[in-house]
Amino acid sequence: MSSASIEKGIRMIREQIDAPIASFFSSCVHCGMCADACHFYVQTGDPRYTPINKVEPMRRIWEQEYTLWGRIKATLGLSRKVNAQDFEAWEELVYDGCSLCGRCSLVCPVGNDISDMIRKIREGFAVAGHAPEGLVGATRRAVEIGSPMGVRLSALEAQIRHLKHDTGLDAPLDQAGADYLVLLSSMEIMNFPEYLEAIARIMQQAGKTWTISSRAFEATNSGVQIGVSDIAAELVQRVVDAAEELGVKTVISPECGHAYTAIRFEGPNLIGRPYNFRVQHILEVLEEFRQQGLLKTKGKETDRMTFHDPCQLVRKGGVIEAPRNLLGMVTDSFVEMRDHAEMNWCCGGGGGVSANERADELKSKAFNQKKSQLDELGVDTLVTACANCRITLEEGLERNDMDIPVIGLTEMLADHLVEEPGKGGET
Amino acid sequence: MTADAFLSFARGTGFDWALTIFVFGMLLRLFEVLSLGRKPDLSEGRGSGVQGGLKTIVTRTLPRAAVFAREPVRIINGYVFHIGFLAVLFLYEPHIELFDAKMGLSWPGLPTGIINALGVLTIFSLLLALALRLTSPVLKFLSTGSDYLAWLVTLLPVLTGYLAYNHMLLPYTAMLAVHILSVELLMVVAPFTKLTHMFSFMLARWYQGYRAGHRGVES
Amino acid sequence: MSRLQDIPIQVLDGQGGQSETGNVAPVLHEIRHALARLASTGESTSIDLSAIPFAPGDEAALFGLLGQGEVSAVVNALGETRIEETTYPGVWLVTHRSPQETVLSTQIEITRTPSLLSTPAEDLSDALDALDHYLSSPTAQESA
Amino acid sequence: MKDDQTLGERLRESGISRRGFLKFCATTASMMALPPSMVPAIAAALETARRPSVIWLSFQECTGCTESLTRSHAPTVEGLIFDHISLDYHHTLQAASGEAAEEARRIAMEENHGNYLLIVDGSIPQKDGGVYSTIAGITNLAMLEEVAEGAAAIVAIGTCAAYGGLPHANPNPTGAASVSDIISGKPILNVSGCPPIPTVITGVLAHYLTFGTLPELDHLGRPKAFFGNSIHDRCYRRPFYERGQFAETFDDEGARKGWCLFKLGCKGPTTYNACATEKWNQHTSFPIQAGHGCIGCSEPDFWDRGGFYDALSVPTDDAGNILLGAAVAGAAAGAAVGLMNRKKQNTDTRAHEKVTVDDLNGD
Repeated sequence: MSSASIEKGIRMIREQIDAPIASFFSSCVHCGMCADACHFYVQTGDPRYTPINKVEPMRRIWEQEYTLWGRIKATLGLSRKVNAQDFEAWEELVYDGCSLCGRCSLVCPVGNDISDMIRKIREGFAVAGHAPEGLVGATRRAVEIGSPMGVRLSALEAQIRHLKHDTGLDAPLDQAGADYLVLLSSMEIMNFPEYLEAIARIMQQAGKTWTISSRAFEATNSGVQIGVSDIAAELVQRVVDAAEELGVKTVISPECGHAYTAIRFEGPNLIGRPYNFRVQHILEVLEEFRQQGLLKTKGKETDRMTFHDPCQLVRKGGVIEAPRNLLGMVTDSFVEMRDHAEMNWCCGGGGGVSANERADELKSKAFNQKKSQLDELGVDTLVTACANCRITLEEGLERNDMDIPVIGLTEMLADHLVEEPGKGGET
Repeated sequence: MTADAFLSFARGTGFDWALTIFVFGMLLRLFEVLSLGRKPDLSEGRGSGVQGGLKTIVTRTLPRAAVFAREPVRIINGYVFHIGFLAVLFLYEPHIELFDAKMGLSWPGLPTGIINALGVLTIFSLLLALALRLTSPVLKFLSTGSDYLAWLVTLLPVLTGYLAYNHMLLPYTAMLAVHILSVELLMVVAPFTKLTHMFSFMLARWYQGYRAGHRGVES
Repeated sequence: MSRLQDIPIQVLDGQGGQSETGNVAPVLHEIRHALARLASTGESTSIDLSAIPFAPGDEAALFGLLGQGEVSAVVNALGETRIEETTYPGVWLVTHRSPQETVLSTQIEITRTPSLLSTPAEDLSDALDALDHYLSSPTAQESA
Repeated sequence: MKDDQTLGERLRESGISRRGFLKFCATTASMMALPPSMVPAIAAALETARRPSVIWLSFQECTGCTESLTRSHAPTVEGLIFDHISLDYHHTLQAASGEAAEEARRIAMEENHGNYLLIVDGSIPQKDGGVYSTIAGITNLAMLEEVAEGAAAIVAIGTCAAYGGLPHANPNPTGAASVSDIISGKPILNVSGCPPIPTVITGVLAHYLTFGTLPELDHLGRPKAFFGNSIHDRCYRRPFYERGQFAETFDDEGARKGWCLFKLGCKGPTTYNACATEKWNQHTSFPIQAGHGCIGCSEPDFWDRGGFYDALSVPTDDAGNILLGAAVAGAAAGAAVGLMNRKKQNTDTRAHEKVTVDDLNGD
């Protein structure tokens, strides 16, 4: 790596440091509690994965650049500048060894938002050329093709045709004035088309109009995952432009964790202005329908099941009650995992880890945390609300020869919808 | 230098210097942090950031059950030396007299016997904290010289206070001087080590709590 | 000039036999141990009360607790010395006074007989001499 | 008076019975703060003790020490002792004056060279050749050096002689010094206090008379028998300290109930003296018993150890200005660093070029 790019990385990290970050570094007492909250540490036993250690280069930059004492120490040669070797050594910790799940932030006794610090240190690593190849590729595809998995509009259109053929329901493209603009993640288009059908059926029952933008159907924001705000802003801008052009009231983020926080909370800050539309996670929309009596179901699942909380929803998005209320409509045999809701353990594939092929081994180790939670419960079915979690979970379960089907909550609800005569379906 | 002169130094010039460095250093650190600023959050809030911030400052004092189950000894020990240290500092009558004389604030104290017992407890708790730091792979890995220095300057006031009160090691006057000096050492070292957390923890909790409150997230 | 009773101070009653400071109990324990020693080995002990930190009233409280026993004696030498056995036999209160009657020292002796009571050996020969002298004198022979 | 008699002989000659001698020994032991078990040893020592010559020099002082001594409560016992020393020079007490007095001193020094006991009260001014205090035209400094030369031992009575005392207090205009600051090579015993407890003065003299040696001393040259414990440790109010019961003002309920005076500035914890047990005025009382905290008068430089009414745990200087100054300086320095940081960030922001995917491969 050239020293110029390292210089760029350091400058970028410097740009990221604000009062909260400085207060976090001022407060850390090296108590090590964050390690106990981290599945990467707990499953590997390697202290390098202690969350606060993952931002050590950022701490040094903060101390040396922004504190008088640190400047004196640096001048006296008592502290070493961050160099290329540091970037080399920390790259794996910053990307492969963190799924930005935010569990460490929640247990830190002094209140350090470590997860946010890692999100920010990635900005520096990315511009310094120290982002993993897999993530760089995904980001390039997101920018150039419009989807990190390289899914093009034609693929979506094909799925819409399937939907029409199978159910007679339509997924209207670019329909101005619709109530909802629905975003999808590439995985839902490629792996879980059931989601699209579920949306169509639920919207029909609720009597709401909705649309998909042909220009911005992708919800995933690779810019946030790799840690490049400029790119993240560009990706958010695409959705904002589409939503404003179509004049929708609400944008629905799909069953995906980081896509939701990216568009819902990071988005306005990335593009530098508030939206003139609402952003809701699909579960929030469904919960609203439930409360308004727009969601009618019949029958209950008989399988013993549990719910995997996507980290971004519970720890960074605040969607905790909705899935439980919705599950209550369709099952009586729901059990909670030992650590659930805001304390749930990550599947291991969030924060860009699943897009980073070289992290596969580490990711599967981290999955053991989830495995032990599931082993304890002995459930028949696992429900979740994030396509990325779903894929990671399916892979992990398969690798461990565990025969537990993973279902998206929206689909499960759609399966129990009361089909009202005269309203859609196969008329 | 006689013990009396030593004590006079500790109570006079020594304290002046220590207080100067402590106040200067802590305010410096505080301003350094705050002056970095924070961009306003433009996203639509689901809850109140202010409420979340205030709430987290308080609630983060208690551990999450899930983590407590993994590290009960370390967490309980953390409480013991924090509470012990603060009780000895703020509830021992001669200490209260200091705050009363210098700040005009006073409150009821605890009987000396209880303070003495708390002092012993705190000393053992700090020793255990060091043992844990030296044996736990994570703590050992994270710890720097500064961490051990912070530990030492925290232990010394409690230890020397105990020795002075119980007439151990040195004659009382000399030990009292050593005790006051050890507190001054703590005051001098605090702004330049992790001991800044004594104030900054509130800022850190506030910032995380604010963000969580804004997003309507538990914190 | 105000009189003593005009000064707004409260004089604590020292005769109550109650000690707020709790300084009396340790002395009683010391006496008890000395008494046990005396009973088992015959060793005497003397406790100098001027070395004990007493509050006003403590000393009176201690004396009240010890009480007065069967024996009380006065030795007239270099001022008056009162020797009194307390209600606990073997525990004696010895008060040395100067000719001006100020208290020089107060001691509690734990012994069978306080040493000041028994006659010094040298005095015996002096007494013998004195008595012999008298018996050999004309007055004595006359009265015989 | 025959000078070759022992003290024992002398006492019996003055008509004291054997029981009286025993009583004398018992009260002397009590006075010397020796355990009653030492009485036989005292009796034996008195039988052989000789009558020493004593020269008492009063320098820069207030005569409080002599006042204290002459008001000692047991004239019989101390009287007996003083009857049996030869106090050859004490310019406050002696009848002779002027040249006669100085002559008496010279004679005593010559006759008892190497054997007399020198007692000093008051500090010795050293500045400007010691001109600030003279006796018969001789500076205290010169007189001390002259008399000390032939002394067997020196007893410094009072805090002035022992440690400089009040004259030595900041700014010490006369350059006052203690005996031990000036004299070396002689056994020096300090009986500190302002003034010292009379029984302690006589107790120390009794010890010297009886045993012919100085008692065991602490690190400040004071007899351990009297100065071995702090006032606080032997104070009858100590239990209140332990219970956390303090008088907050001189007329509150705590003060009336006789609670601990620590908060009212009592220096008992760092003061070593026998006041709490020996007490004053015939074992009647001592300052703390009278409701006033100890001011620490038996410790070096007690005048310069902070306010008498400031608790020991309270720093001696007024912290207000320091606090304000440090706070302002800290805030200013913080703000300055903050400005520099802001500048750096602005520069960084200006230098920020929009990151594109092509920047991510790092080359």
